[in-house]
Amino acid sequence: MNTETLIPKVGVVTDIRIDTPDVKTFRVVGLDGKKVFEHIPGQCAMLSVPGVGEGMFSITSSPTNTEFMEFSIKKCGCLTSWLHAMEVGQQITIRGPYGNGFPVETALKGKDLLFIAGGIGLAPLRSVINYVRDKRENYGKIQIIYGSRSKDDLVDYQEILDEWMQDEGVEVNLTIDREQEGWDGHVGFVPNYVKELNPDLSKTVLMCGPPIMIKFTLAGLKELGFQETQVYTTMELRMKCAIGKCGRCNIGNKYVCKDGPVFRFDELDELPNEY
Amino acid sequence: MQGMMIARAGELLENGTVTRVLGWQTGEFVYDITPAVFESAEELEKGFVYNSFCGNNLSKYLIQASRKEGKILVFLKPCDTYSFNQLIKEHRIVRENVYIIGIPCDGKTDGEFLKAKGVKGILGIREEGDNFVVDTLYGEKTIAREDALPERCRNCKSKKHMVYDELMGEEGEVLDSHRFDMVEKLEAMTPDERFAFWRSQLSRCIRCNACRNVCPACSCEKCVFDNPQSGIAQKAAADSFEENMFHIIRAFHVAGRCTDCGECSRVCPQNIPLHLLNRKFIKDIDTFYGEYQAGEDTESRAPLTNYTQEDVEPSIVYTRGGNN
Amino acid sequence: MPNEVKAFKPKIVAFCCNWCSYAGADLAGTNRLNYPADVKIIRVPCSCRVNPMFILRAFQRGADGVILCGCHPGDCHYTTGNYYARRRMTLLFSMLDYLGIEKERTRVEWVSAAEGAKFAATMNDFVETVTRLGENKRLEDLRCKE
Amino acid sequence: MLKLSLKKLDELFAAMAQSQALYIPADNGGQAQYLRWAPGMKMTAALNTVRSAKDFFFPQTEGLVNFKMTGKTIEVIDPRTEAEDFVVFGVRACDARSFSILDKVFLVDPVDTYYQNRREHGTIVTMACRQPEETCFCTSFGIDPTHPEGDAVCWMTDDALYFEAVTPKGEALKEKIASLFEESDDAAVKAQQAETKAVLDRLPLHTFTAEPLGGDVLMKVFDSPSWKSLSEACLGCGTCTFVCPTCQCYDVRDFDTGNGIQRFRCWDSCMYSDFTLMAHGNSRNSQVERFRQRFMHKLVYFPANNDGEYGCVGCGRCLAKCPISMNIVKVAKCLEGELK
Amino acid sequence: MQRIGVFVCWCGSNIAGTVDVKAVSEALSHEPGVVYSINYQYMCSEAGQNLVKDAIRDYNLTGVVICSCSPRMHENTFRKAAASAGLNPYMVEIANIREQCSWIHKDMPTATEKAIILGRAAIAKVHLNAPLMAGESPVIKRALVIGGGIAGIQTALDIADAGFEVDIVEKEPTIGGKMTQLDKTFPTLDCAACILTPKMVDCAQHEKINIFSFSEVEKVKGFVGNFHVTIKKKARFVDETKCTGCGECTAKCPVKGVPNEFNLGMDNRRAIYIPFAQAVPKVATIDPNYCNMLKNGKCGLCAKVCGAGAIDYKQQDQFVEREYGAIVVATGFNPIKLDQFDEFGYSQSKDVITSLEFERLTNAAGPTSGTLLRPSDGKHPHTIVFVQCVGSRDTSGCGKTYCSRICCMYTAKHAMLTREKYPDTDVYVFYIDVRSPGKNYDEFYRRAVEQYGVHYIKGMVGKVAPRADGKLMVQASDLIAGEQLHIEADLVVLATAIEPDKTARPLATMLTASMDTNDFFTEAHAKLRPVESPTAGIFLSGACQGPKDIPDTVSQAGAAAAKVIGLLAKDKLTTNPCVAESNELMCNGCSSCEKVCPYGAITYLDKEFRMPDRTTMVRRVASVNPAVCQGCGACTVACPSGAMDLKGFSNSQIMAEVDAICQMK
Repeated sequence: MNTETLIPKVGVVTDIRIDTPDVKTFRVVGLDGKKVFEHIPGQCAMLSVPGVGEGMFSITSSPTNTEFMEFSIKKCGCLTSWLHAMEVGQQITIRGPYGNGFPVETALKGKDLLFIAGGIGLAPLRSVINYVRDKRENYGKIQIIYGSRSKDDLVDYQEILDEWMQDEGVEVNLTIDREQEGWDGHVGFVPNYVKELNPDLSKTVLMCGPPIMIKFTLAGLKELGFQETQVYTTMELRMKCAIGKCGRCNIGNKYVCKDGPVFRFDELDELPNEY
Repeated sequence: MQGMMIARAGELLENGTVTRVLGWQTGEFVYDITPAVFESAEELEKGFVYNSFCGNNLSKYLIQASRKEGKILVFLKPCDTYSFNQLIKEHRIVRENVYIIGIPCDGKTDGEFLKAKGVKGILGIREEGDNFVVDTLYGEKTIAREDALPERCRNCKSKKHMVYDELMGEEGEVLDSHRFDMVEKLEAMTPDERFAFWRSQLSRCIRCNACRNVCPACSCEKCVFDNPQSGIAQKAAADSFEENMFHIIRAFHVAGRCTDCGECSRVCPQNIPLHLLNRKFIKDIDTFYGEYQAGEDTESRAPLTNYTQEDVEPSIVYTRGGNN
Repeated sequence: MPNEVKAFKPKIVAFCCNWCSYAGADLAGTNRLNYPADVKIIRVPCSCRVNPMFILRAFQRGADGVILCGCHPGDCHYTTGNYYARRRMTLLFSMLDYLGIEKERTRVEWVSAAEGAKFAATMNDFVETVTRLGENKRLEDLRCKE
Repeated sequence: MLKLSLKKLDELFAAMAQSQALYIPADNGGQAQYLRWAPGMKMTAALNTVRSAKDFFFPQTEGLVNFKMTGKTIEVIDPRTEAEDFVVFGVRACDARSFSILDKVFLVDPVDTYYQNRREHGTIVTMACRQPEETCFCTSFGIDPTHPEGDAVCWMTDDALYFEAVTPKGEALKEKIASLFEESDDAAVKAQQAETKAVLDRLPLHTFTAEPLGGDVLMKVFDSPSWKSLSEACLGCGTCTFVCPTCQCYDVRDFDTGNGIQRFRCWDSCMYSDFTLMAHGNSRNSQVERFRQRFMHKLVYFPANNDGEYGCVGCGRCLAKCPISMNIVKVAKCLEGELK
Repeated sequence: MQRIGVFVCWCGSNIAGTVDVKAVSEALSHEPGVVYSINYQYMCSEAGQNLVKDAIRDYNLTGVVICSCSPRMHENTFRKAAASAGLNPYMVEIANIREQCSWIHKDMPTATEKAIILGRAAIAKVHLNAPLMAGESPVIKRALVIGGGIAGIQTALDIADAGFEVDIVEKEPTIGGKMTQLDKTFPTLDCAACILTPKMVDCAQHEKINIFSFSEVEKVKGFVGNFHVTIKKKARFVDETKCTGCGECTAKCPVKGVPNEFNLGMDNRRAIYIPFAQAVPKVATIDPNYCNMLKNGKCGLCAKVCGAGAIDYKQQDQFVEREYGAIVVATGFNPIKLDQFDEFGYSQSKDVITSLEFERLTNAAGPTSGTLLRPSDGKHPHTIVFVQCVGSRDTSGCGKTYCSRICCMYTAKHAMLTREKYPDTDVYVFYIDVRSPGKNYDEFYRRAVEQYGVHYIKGMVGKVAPRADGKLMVQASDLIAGEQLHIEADLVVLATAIEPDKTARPLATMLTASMDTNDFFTEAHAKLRPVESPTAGIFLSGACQGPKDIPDTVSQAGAAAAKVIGLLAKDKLTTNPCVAESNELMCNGCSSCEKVCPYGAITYLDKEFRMPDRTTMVRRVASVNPAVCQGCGACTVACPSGAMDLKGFSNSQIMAEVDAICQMK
């Protein structure tokens, strides 16, 4: 464990991909050109631009990627705007990994997995999806239900088309909120689409998206007969230290940065509804 | 007085004039009184209190409270009414939703102040004539009321209510106070002495923001010191500059708006005499631009949003007071 | 001359209103009237645009003196701006003095567009005053001096 | 047990200060505050300092890391220099206990090395209480103010100071100062303890306990309707937080010096409206929620994570200092009332 | 992160002579965000501008810093160049390294160092610049003139002659104003009516002019180019469209004892009246305070005699809403009340009169048909004392501190005319100073003294005491002779100070136009913009801006008209984008900003906000009208919460400049 956890390392942005009008994916390596640290899918890192701010971002790339880490970041505040304005070669600071991550080597192992994501919510799941795709033998069937406002707002669309959809045993269901020219796929909100698709009850669900989507999808899943113990999600709250000490990201007695960000819904049920 | 207040508040609740009552509630000890909203005669009977420890200025609570459904009854001491008026002037309180009962005040003290006078382990307090008789863990102690009052009350500027719908007790008068004595004393010091004085005071600041949050003039929706976009946001004063900066800017922002209610100094956990900053501005305004008492009325232009062609030049500062 | 003590060069920020004083500074330039390079001018639309925050900020960042120049009272391009500035600065300077901060570090001067000579003379005088006072210690932020 | 005449107190301070920094509670601005001892400085007569002793290990602001930025590159600089050894003298039992609470936050994995470093360099000399205030309720948390924890413990009678080393650090200190002392029995100390205990029993809050809030009533307490009225008058200032010996929330901020960025941490308060503010929302939007967080943390969340130990030591500072006199005792009593 | 281009100008040797321009462009090239940095001989030349344009395109610049001469010189040049290359012109900042650097410093290292710092400050500012768009607002091509005196008439005629519609709102039943009451006018002594009434008729007949007589402005909303005005047409109980002004009704009306305000109460009129023969519009008006029909329903005679059927006892106030591009204030003046001046005996004797009353007494259409008679006994006065500065230049607090400007000249006129018509009359004029700076004015005054033998005495009148025999005892001091004088006068004429009309103050509030402490409208600039109010689109004509005589009034009226024409000739107004902007989320609605705004650009809205606990709360917030704001920034400092900021000179921009300048490097 890094004992100087509050002192970050320097990372270099080696590639910037424009995903959607407000999401970019940044590739980051250390000054030595190698990965800055290893992580578990679902874990996060604190990225910062000194003088602008520091923020927690989920690591979008899979641990199986040995060369670099990727972060898909939506522009919404001061720091993210700055990140979006960066050019390749820019250095930033990075520390981590933080959080518990998804139980890919334990609870999820050998299971059929259903990923449900909305908008930028795909970012933390992408890490798991690619991890699972790379260790195909350890997991069962994979289904991905992903929706966004429009076709242009689908994060990693090219990767979904070129890789995920081509994989055997991976079923991808895409949907967008409203009809759009050049889109012949499904149209409609994610919660409804999930119900329409009526996934098999044996699947373990990994879900991430805007709170409103989570709320309705969870209700839908329960209607279909899923148990809360089958459904994982990942949370985001205000964080400063990322090591469970600065005192702000707690939900009840759990710190999202340390005890989370991945929670099973039955765990969340035991916590106050303050997130 | 307390009995009359409870009775009258009960009546006004009963007859539907008001739906809530903003007053003071008893605590664990005789002195730890909390502002509170009461909604029924029972609640009033149970917890309403008015005594020599009800120092809290309730005006600021009305910014939120007056925007809620229904009319609220508030008890205001004379100095609180200045704050109330100033908030009305700044359109911060919805006047129609407030029913004011003016109540008399003979000065308010607090537990901390008594302790500073050397009283330890306060168990109870009786008022006997002009004295407070304090029952403590270590015996009984008598303090003259005059000595037990903080500076703001010893130099009370007014016993007159500037605004009310109903008055309890007699109408008081605006007083001649000596409230600028200490400011004058500081002005008479050398700059080095003044600097040393203020450093010793402001260096104790822990930036708890109590002075700001209690201040009826500091009613900003978002304070510049909390707003990262303002360029001067700070959470803890990291060094002497930031300590000075916070207090200078805060005093400047309330200059011409501060009614000199003294809450800032009352709440400061570090006993910094913050009112001396505000009073400096008040005194300067009086000297440079003519007597002005914020909160005296709801219409007049505040000194910093006003001018005359003959105003003094800033260079007056070079020629005045504080020998070099 | 490695051991020679470097002469103190003050940092002076001058806020100048666009219509009078900034033009006055331009005129000083046009007439080649010297004043020390320690003075750096920031153009503002009107003296009333100058927030006390800016002045404190300048001291924080290492300024040794701050001067505000505007149109003469009565001549404000915006009619009344400098009247407000006058009140604000009078009170602010008085407060700084009250806190024991050298009052000579701050100044307000009214300089019209025609007063190039006055501008230069004012700046010369102000730099001299501030140089005499020496480095700003009482409103410094040590972090900015590292 | 060692004994020293109070007349020789200055000599003791001088001896302690010889090889390390010494801090004692002294009067400043009419109240007590820990100040670095210098010859001539006297100890306060006040029971306790306004600010707690947590400053020594968790100062209000502290530089974490510096950055130098040139073009697109960043240089990371650890600004720390080896901290000097220091002694804090006169810490009360409540504050002494607060260190063990802070340790449970900062010294658990991942260790906060800034805190740890200061902790290692500090020696705590505690002082037993003689005249508790009515706001004291440390006994409610199992603290004995007549026999505090610490590296070394002192008792002060009318004419003498008694000293007892507890830990190796305390022993090390003892060695440096032992020559000033004489050996003594503990009769005077015992007598004083008994006297103080009698006062403790008369404290208005001596029956107070937070017990009923522990355990599985968490959600019930969380949803209590009383939070609204309890927090109604709260100003949202940070007084309670900042005078509290166990509050440890902090903020991390960057300061642009013009020549680089200094990243520092400073105390933060969960009472502040921007504490949990994010670019796209705030998980604790209203003062009710923020107020609740503070008390839930001390009375429920912290015990839940730390074997039932409360995040409060009963020092009474918040009782004395809250501008509106709302405090943990009132909150706990009210909630307990509801649970009944 | 901006992509900034830095362009350092040599200005021949003007800059390059003392500033090492290469070192400057080199040093600045390392600043954050700078992707391009060069120096060139003449940046303002076409070639230089092309360098900027090319770099903007080639390097995708989002910000440009030009280190050159004063922005007062070439800021616009470079802004235009940037715009032509597709960059928002407000992304350009100038570092003034000529006037404020190379020209004042002789030592190259010093000047170079300073130039670099100034460049850094400009770069720091550009980092925070945002593209600004000049707003546009349409102009309604109609003007409103408030007040139908000579000022209003002249302004209206000039505007209408330029082809724009004009409405005149006059509160009296007729236009014409004070000038209609005058007899002769100085210094040429032509008759006021002879020169005024043709203009009144012109107004009435001009197809572009619409007169709202007996009307007042009720409400004003909007801003320059787009004012929405509600006009109250007060009920006159006579249908204007039907009344022919024949006068039958005014002759028959049985109520005869109504004081005639046109003659200042020195004679009477009827309850239905036409103020004077040449009134425009020549329409009767019923005075409801006296009309029996309106008071108690008994009479109705006027309706019976009216051949046109114009009488309408049921008429109500009417409200007309009109839109205007510009508003001219021409509300004029009134003599002050003399309550505070007991020493002159105005209230005690009918023979102590004001100068305006004197005008009526000498006017052929006046109560005495032009024969100068004492109001008390109708006899010819033989000794007349004129007292100057009654209430003018008065620092005692009873009167006005200013000079009323017209009194010296009209008193000379009165004195002269009296001596001419009644050579047997002794005329004394007591004065403090005689002010006669107009064209041919001093000659006029000297004629009164030298040719007409008027006794001008420098001195003050201390007391006027009516005696039982009807004589007025005038006690005065002769400051030159140093003696006390006692004069037995038959008539005393007081040159009463004039003040703005009482309607001006509420009107100013409606217009958000500023006034001075005397209630005169303030001009946008005392010297350079004398006929404009600081509030855009509001113009000033005549004595509402300050005391003035007819020639000055007419010239100012014309000037105001020219300004209005200039405004109305535009189809659209381009607004300065560097205006204040209020952040509603932070605004407290405290009104501090509004108080210091010289232009009335700030208004308040009650806005509903979603509160954190998902309830809503209505809060008052400031809103800046960008078409009216001139960008001074007074509001930004008045605002304690920092909700108000100024585009182009924002708090953060200025602080960035401060930082850059103070930076230790």
